[in-house]
Amino acid sequence: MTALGNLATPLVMGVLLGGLYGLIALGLSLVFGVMRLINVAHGDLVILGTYFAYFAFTILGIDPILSLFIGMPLLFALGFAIQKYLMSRSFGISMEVPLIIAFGISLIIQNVNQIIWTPLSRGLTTSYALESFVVGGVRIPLAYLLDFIAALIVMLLLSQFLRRTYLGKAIVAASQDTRAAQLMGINTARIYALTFGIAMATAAVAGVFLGITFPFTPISGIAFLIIAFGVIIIGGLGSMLGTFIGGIVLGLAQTLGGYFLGAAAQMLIAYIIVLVVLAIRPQGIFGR
Amino acid sequence: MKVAIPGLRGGLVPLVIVVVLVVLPILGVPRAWLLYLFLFFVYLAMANMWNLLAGYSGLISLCQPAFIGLAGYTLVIITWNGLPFYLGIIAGAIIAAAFALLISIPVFRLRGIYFAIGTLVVPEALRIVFFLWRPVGGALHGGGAGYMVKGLAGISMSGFYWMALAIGITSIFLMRVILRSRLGLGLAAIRDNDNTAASSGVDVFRLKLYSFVIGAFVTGIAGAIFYIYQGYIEPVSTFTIRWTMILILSTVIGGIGIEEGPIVGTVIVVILHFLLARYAGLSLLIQGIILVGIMLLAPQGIMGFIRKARASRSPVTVSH
Amino acid sequence: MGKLSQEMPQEALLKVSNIDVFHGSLQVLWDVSLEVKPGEIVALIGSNGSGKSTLLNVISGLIHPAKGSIEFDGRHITTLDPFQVVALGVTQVPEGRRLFPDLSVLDNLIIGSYSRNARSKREQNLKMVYEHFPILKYRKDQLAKTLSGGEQQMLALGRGLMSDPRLILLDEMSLGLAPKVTDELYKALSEIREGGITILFVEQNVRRSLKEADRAYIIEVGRIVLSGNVAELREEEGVKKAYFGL
Amino acid sequence: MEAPILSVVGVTKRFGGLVAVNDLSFDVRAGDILGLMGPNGAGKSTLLNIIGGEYKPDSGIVKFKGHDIAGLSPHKICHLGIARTYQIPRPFTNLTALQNTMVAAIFGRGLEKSAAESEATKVLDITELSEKKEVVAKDLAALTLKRLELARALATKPALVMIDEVAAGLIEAEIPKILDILKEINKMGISIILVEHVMRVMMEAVDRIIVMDNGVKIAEGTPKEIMEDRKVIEAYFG
Repeated sequence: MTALGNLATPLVMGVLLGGLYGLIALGLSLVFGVMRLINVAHGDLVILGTYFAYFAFTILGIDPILSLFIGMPLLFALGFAIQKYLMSRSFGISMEVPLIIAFGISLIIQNVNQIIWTPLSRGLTTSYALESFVVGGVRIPLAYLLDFIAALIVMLLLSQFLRRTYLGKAIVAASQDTRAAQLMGINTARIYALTFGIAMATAAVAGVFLGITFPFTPISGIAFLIIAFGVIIIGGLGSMLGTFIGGIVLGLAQTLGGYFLGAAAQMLIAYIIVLVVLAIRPQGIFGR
Repeated sequence: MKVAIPGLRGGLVPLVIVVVLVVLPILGVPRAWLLYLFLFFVYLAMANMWNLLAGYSGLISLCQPAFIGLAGYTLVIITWNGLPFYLGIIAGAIIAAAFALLISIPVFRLRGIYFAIGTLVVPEALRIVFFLWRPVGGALHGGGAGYMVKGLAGISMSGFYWMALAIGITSIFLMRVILRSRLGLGLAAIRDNDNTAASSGVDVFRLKLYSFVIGAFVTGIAGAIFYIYQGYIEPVSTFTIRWTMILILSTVIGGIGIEEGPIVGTVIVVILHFLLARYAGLSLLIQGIILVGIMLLAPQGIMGFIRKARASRSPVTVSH
Repeated sequence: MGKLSQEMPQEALLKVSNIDVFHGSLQVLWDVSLEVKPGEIVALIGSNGSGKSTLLNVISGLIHPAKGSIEFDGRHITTLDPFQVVALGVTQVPEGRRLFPDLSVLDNLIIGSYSRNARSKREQNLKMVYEHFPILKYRKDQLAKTLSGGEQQMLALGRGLMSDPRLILLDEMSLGLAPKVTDELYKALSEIREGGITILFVEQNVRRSLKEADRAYIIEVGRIVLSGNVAELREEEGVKKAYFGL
Repeated sequence: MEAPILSVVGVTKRFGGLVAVNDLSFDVRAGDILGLMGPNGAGKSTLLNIIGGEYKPDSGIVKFKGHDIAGLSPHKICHLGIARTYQIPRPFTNLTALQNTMVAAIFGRGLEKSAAESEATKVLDITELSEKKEVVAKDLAALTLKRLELARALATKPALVMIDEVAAGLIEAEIPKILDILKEINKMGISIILVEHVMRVMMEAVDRIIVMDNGVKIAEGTPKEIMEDRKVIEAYFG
């Protein structure tokens, strides 16, 4: 029974962690789904959110989760500006240009963080971040549970927003057929900027919960970008449910990989799953 | 007056430039200069190959660090087995090319940006592999601690420099040959319209695979030479996206899809690298800003900008 | 009647004057002029690649002309963006329908009413669309991609009507549809005109065009080569020859 | 009777709910010039895309010189001897007319560079493009590009060429010239499938016509028979 009991821990933690991974991937998926833009700066923008919460927590003494009331609008505005002033100009030129601009933004954010915060590893060590509780013999860190709840809330809100409001429907319409959306009177340039903004607002939430769960450095963004890509590749682009499931698959791959192969190998299984999925079904398991 | 760029115009000028570059160490040029030039030629070879992939073959490959690192680790394995380092370079390039062939199975199913995502994962996976796997040596070596490259005693800075010079010049020459060959014409056709190319008999998949494998081979040589100079390899700084950034920067600043692009771009990247060496973070920050700025103001890079300016000055199209 | 209406000094609702249009460096329209008066049904006839769709796209603001002007109801719309053109009351129902395939029929219609002034009339226009095409009400919760070709075209037309347009631009409505379905759509079209909406349509079926329209323009390789009311055009030798030639 | 060079048997292709080509069958014999007509959206281009390998049919057989080619990739089909032109020209925009044609001669026909160059020059001569040899495709006029399409197709040395609307947009005086080119191509032993709206070209150039509407073959016969067929007139004029 102990073997099974031991296995229960990585299983539960993997699922909970998967929520966080889905949340991290959400903004990347949204931006790709609507603008066909691969935002390789997404991981760094998530980490920017983490550092903002770190600033609020250590300097202003605001709880990281509460700091989202400022962090989300701030990242929303940043995303809106990136799309409006940088990306939108480059869309017509070629496919590579927006991708390379995103690369540039990634470099800039990493190094601004590096200059301000130094390369040292940090964490959002609130009192609850270190707590854990026991359910059915499995010890679960509270942070992991919070991650999962936050992911559920954000995904639920976002899907309701996309389904119920004019603006949400317009975003969905633009993602399915941009030109038709324009012909229906939708200002797609504005929709794009808003979409990027919304994606960054979700990145702000992801950033905070990431910081509560893991230590981070200015270059952590790349690792989480890869995770987000993995989630999207498994879940398929533009499917909310797929993103959620993709997150859980990757979370489980990581915790089970760690359990069977040791901590250093925990991401290897996840990456191999990603490559295998790519080879078999390039559009993702849940993709259209 | 026309600025001559090495290796671009046929005839005497490039030959003279090459000869001067070859004899530089003998002339007693400061070691630091040789180091700048060493990095320039290593980066140039890699950037030329990235240009071949991204600029000419429509393959935005983000897995170049995999080829660099695999070649580096092959070098380690070879030298730890008592074989000479030059065998390590060749074996490294072959392993890199073979690996390109292997991963082409999954990633060539992906088109455009999906290809970029797929290739991005590859170096990350390799980093973990080399964190865990200790191909040679005992528990003291390998893993996160990395390996020293053996059998390098007796190679001076001049030696490193000549190796880099050789691969740098070769890569320029290779680009010239490829772009003027059947392969080059086929790639140009694919770049303009892949559907028409296919219905004209071009095997799009195969040509892209050729350039992917060639790119991996040359990048592998350059990578091995870099690790011969560094004398040491470990996974974290090897399988890193920073390599990719350097290659993209060099190519894009100079002009992607333009033969001379990487030469100009690499000069700028290396100069920035050393000018700002003391402020590591600032250097990359500035490079990031340059990258975004170039993309917005002159997406065809410096050479593209110059070409356009020239073309608009003289109404006659340049003829060969 | 066509002739009379042409001679009447009536103010044009849409006035395209001498436009030149380029795709990159390639010129696709040369000095094209065209007028549509309030309440008219006007056909634009031409072969593939003649520039019909380009002309509609220029009017919709998707492409801007290099030369010339476009006026709608006395207002210059030459440089406006598509969403601004829609807001003024000019809506295009594009070729190939271009529905939002993974949205429901109702959501497609709702997105049609996205412009601010159309939103307030949403329920009223929805009722009107359901009256024209009752099948859409029946299928309102289905995804658009599950509809048949004819139903999809009805949805495309209905979606266009939801924007509360004064002028509707129809591109190749009958493409790939059975004649019976086409009949139904054109019947709806004349009812729509009764409701006070002006119509400019592109059609490749010459006889159909000349039957349904008041006036027609014939476009060949980017130039308007012939125009007039349909009775005249039917007699015109050029059009007869063009029966197959177009 | 000689076996057909191309036979299409019961080919169907669907896009979502739309049946673009519906259970279509026909043959092309060696040396034939077959006309293909029908209103826009009748399925002609889809059919060419199926034969050329860009689409895989949902069902049916496409046999070319004894090979089953349905679903083969376009470059393989090209190597077997089918070439095509596109209705809206799709040149290699940054290459010259000569290079455009050379790509086809090198990759379609497997020639070496120098042999390809002389072959391409010959083909450009046939299509009356010799003067434009060194002009980059993006600087060529729309009608010239249509002939470049033809040159590129011919340079692959096909046994069958599918020509999509080569005469559209030509003025009356230019039509005899295009007819001459078509006859010349046919004389080289190349079979032709000709999609054309310009009736005069159809009447004078082709042996047989197939008429499609809504993805279905509605008539087949000599040009004269087709002109008198009521179903055809219906399809065009409703």
